[in-house]
Amino acid sequence: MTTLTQRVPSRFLPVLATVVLLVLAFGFGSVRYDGFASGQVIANLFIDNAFLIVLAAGMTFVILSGGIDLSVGSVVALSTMVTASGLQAGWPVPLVVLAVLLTGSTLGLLMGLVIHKFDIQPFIVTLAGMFLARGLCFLISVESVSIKDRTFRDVATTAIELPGGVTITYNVVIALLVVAAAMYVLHRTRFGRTVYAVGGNESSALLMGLPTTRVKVGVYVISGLCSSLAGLLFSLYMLSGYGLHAVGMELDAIAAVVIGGTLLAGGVGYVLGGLAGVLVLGTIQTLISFQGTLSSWWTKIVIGVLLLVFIAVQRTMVRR
Amino acid sequence: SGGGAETGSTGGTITMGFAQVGAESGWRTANTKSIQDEAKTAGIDLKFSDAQQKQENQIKAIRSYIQQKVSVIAFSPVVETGWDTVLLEAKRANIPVILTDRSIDSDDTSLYKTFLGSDFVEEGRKAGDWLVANASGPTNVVELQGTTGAAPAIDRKKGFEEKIASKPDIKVVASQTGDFTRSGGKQVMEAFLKSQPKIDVVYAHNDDMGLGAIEAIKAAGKVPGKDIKIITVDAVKDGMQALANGEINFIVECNPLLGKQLMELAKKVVAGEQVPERVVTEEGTFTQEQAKTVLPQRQY
Amino acid sequence: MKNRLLWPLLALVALLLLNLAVTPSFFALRMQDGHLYGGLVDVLKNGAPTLLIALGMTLVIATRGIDLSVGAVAAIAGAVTCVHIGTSGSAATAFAGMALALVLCAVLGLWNGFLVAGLGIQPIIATLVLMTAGRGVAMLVTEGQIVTVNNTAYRQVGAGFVVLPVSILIALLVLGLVAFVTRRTALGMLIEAVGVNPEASRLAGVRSRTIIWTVYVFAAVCAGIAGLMISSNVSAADANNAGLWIEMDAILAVVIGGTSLAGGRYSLTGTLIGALIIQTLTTTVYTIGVAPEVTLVFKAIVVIAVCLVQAPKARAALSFRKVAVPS
Amino acid sequence: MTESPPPVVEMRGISLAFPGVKALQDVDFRLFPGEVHALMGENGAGKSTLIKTLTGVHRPDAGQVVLAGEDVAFSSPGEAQHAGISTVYQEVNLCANLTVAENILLGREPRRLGGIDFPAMRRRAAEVLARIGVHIDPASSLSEHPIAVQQLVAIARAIAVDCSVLVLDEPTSSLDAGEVAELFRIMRVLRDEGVAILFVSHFLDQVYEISDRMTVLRNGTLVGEHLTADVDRRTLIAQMIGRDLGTLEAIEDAAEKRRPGGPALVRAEGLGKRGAIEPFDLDIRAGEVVGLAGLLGSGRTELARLLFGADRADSGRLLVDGAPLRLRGPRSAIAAGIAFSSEDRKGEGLVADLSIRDNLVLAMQAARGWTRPLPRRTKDHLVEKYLKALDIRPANPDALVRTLSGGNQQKVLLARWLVTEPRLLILDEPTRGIDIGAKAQIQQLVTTLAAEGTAILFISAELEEVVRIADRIVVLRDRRKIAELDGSVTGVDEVVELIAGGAAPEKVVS
Ligand SMILES: Nc1ncnc2c1ncn2[C@@H]1O[C@H](COP(=O)(O)OP(=O)(O)OP(=O)(O)O)[C@@H](O)[C@H]1O
Ligand SMILES: Nc1ncnc2c1ncn2[C@@H]1O[C@H](COP(=O)(O)OP(=O)(O)OP(=O)(O)O)[C@@H](O)[C@H]1O
Ligand SMILES: [Mg+2]
Ligand SMILES: [Mg+2]
Repeated sequence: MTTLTQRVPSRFLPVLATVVLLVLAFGFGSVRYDGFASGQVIANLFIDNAFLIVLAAGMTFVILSGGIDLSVGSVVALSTMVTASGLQAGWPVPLVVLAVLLTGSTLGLLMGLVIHKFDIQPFIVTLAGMFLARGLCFLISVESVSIKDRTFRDVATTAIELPGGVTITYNVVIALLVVAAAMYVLHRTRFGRTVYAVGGNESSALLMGLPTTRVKVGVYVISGLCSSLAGLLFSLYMLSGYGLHAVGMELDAIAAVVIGGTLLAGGVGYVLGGLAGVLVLGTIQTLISFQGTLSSWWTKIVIGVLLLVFIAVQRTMVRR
Repeated sequence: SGGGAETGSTGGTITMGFAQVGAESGWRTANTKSIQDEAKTAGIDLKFSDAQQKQENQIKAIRSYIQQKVSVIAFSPVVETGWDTVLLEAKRANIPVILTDRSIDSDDTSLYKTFLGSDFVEEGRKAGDWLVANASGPTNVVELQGTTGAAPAIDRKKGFEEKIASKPDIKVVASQTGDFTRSGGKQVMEAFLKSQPKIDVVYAHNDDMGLGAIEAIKAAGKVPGKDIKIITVDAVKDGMQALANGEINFIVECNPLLGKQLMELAKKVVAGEQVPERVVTEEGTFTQEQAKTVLPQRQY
Repeated sequence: MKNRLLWPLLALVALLLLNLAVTPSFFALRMQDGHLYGGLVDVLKNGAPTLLIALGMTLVIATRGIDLSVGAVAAIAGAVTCVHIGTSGSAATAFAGMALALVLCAVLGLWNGFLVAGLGIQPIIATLVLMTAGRGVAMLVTEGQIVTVNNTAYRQVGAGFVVLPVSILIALLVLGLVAFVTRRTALGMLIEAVGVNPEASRLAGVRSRTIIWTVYVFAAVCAGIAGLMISSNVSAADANNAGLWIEMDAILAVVIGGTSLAGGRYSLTGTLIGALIIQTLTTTVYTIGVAPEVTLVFKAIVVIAVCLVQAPKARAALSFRKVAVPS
Repeated sequence: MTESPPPVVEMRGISLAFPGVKALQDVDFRLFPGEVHALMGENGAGKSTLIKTLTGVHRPDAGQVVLAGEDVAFSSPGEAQHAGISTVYQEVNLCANLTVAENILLGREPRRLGGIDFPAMRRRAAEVLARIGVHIDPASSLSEHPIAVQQLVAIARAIAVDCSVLVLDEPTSSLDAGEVAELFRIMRVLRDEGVAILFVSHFLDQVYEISDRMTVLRNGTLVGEHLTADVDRRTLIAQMIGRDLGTLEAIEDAAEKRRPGGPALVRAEGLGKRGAIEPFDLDIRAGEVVGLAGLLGSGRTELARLLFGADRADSGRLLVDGAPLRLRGPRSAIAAGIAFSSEDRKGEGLVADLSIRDNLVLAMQAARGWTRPLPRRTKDHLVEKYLKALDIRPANPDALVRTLSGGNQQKVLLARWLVTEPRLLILDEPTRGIDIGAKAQIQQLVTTLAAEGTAILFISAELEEVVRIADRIVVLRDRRKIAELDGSVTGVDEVVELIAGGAAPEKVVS
């Protein structure tokens, strides 16, 4: 690991360590389980977690700026609900998509404004946002609503063939595009760099004359937008809208981002880290389902233990 | 993608992939245990996964079963909707699917072979029937709902309301969610006892909430089962005990022991035999007297 | 400081008055067999577990940490005790079970402290490990069943009365104890120092690791006691549902009480008020008969309203006051 | 010079009160283009507050700000910047998690195809840094650099744009003579280009060297505005402190060289840390003041941190009273009677959100452990004693340290260590940002402590100060100890030569 430490700047180490761990985990799975060592298993990791990848990308912005967004899971649920009921009511697909994205960003904007203007801790505001979004789901309908729209179904079920017989869905493509866009914004634009600055030291950023207001509100808009986009992907994945969808998913998103080496205190981290974090969570789940003999409680224990192994090993690798 | 139905059977033994919802209640645990035990008895190789109450996890598990080429997939859908994509994949891979516990909402009935399970609306109706038959005079009912949005909660409410609509004397004066838990039931009941001047009947969507309500009623100095009558659904052991003790008045059974029937169906389905599209589990209702007689033999 | 708590307190009073408006008997207290009954007593009683956990959480948050595992730890405490008691009705067994559970919780706290202070893992994921695995452990202990016990001694913890419900007394006792220990010794100041500026504290010779370790153990023990209350209240251990999402309520209570998630200065009284606000909100939903499908929207609105009322900036926006930038 | 152009900045009747403190009362201030204007006053006089009122950090309670003839009321520092006011605030206010280049250019970065052009940005940053004589990698992270370099980066940020007003709030507090000269050179160039420069410093020499005009504040009120040439130091000081100077001078003469004998209290043998400082030997005796001299980055701070155990040494050993001491961290050093007051008071020194009282007793309390709280009375007594001894203002023990002026914060930090009555007191830039009255006071304090038997390691960028109070001077260059000068040193020049590496180094090598 010493040679690694010397060649790679230390700030990339957490991400790199995670990637190395993922490779190791896959090696382990391939040796242990039949059918594990296939491209499709890796593809499924992306297919099954596309929405989480998008959520993590949005969450990265918020956490980097030193905030937190607990509303994302509920916004995903709300988005599925709006999608499903909109389609049921016969709205055209583009209108539905627009409505969903608009709902998410507006919610994000409102939360951002409250956080910034009134100087209330993001935790409470987004928790209220979480209640609100889920509450709105139930106001639309307590029951789940099926998506029967043809276009939607076609997009959802279309498989994109990759070399080697591996198939992925449009969801994966969209998720990866979002990651690329997020990377671009965070690393190549003033807005992105200001996000880091605000997370590193907000009062300094303000004194440096940076547009902190725009950033502090903007990250919640981005997170809201990403959540609603993730909600659309989730609708494609589930083909239904339901108020109890994505319960606790905010925690998965936060965990993924933090596992990927982003500091919860803000200012340090990468979008790719979030992606790696999602893959870690996904891999843990895949390993467990391939094991297939764990009782409900052992499932929980093993998830915890694997999580621990990942972060502890990552930690020691980073420490040198 | 090609391949026949026989791809799944590895060396004659049947492999079943079962995607359970979670272990959120005693009922669910009994359900899981029954399936695991019966699989062993039937010589079926069971791959079990617990979705931790998340539909997406169930989907992931089913997808991984397809990847592992099991011979048959069974699962209890958390929700009716949202299964088409993954079931289509199963169908393409020629893996038969059995639904347990609850059906799915899909236009394409070819996605699954059969559905084995209870009818939640019917359970609500049974509870309603009993109340209609046993209520005299104006009756104020408070309802302890299950988790908001959860299918059993919606259906048990629906079935119950359907029946009591026939009798205008019976009124649901308050209805609140107790999240299917004892603490939830107790807390909500405490509040009801303060805010409602007159409560005659508690209708709880499961035994646990009913048991919580009993605690609250006792603490308020009233006698459960006498001053306030209690109807619940499930018939788990603690509930039956309370019924036998006279603290609950009526329980609608919701049978978790589907294991045996499931394994039989699985064998038939894998063998390519014809199975009925809908298999209803044997479920009854219990009054206090019946509870006393069956209690010793209850296994869950 | 006093002034800072005035607004949350007003919010609490407003919520209580809302209850009074809907249920005129809400404030009524009545003695029955030497037990005090009433709406307010219920609020306190049902809020006791959240309050206890929030107390532990306050100290953890003051050190810039967070503990997500408290719900799982609470479940473990209940599970271990109930399984230990089994069918026994003896008080000795009950106490042994509770002692066993609390010792175990302390060990779990040590574990969290080890991950955070020893390995330097970020608190949120360090405790996420136990949040996930802990519930599994609790279910392992109960084998996924709801374990019902029938033990009068154990019942006392969550449902007993010594004029007031025992759980209230326990929660207030712990509150008093924490207040005394942190404010009368130097612990409180050192905790705040570590939370505000860990590096400066280290250079001033503060044993930050020991302190971080201590708060996690304390949080776990508080969670354990809360777990006992929750399980004793219904005389059963529900490994899956006991204390589910209570960590969120606890954190919310702490934050409403004015303690910043960024660490540093904390207020136990604030946490008390925060916990009461949350419990009153829940009770309000039940008493005024908010339909379940509207409950969440209602809660969202109340939470935001409470925060706006107490945010100095929101009030300043109404009356024109200058706003100083923190530097 | 007096009447020709209209002022570019005019502040009229500015008042601002914080809870419990009237920071500014009816202050007028004018700044003309093409001048360097010094803002003078004691610690807590309101200089920084006036500046922050100008740049939109604080909104004044009363009064108006006129910029280039127009009324302005900036609501954020960003707006002020857009209006052409470039500012270096007193504490380093940059983002340690970003690179040096980003800290200099963020907000006005060169772009290409809509995105930031990083190569161009680094090039541009390097140019700006070169202008003030700093040669560091613009792509390195700011956190890797010591506080003085960070201060230079902040200055670079301020001069990286064209501005009509440049505000420098104690930019030289961590800089040594070379850097200061570079800065002044730039300031002169800018002034000649017509930029109006507002300059704050507690170094009178610097003020007299660079400024054309000065405004004096005392206790938040305006005392007067003068041309620098019109006031002599004596008058200026009298205006700032509101009384006569006599006492101060007496103190300055009091420092006399002593050469205490006896065994070493603390001895370093081959102590070193790779990349920070090469192995060195050092003896410090009880009652002795040892000065550390060297250029910025020569390793003075590193040396001090090793002695204190703030960093772990990878070679050599430390002996206290002749017995080896294993330093496992600051705690073991403190237990052995060593105290270290860091140069970075914001990052490593004070706990900003705690009160003056808590900050004062923090080290002592930490040493006692949490179970043995200082009795209330002892605490009050200590706090009262040091508030008075160091003249900390406001003398309210419950005030949050965050709200103190820079100089007063420094005094609190110093007091924290004095409270512990250490045997070896390491002072890294203890007079940073402290006004001249307080500086004399602290120098006297050091002398008194030494006379009472405390050993002191004194680090200061101000060489005169080191030479004046040190009994012995250790000279560092390029992270290496190159010489040790005994009490016979009289002038600064001798040391400067050594530091600069011009003269033959080994004069009095230990
Ligand atoms: N945010 C604040 N809250 C409360 N009081 C403050 C705040 N900022 C400054 N003060 C007070 O205002 C007064 C003026 O402080 P200021 O920082 O302007 O002094 P200064 O002249 O810059 O001193 P120094 O030379 O030490 O930097 C001080 O008494 C200080 O305690
Ligand atoms: N002018 C400079 N150019 C490049 N690097 C510098 C310069 N000044 C300082 N450094 C950096 O300073 C660091 C060593 O600083 P150290 O804190 O030991 O110095 P010091 O002698 O204590 O100086 P200071 O007066 O700032 O306390 C190194 O990281 C070095 O890269
Ligand atoms: Mg100042
Ligand atoms: Mg230094």
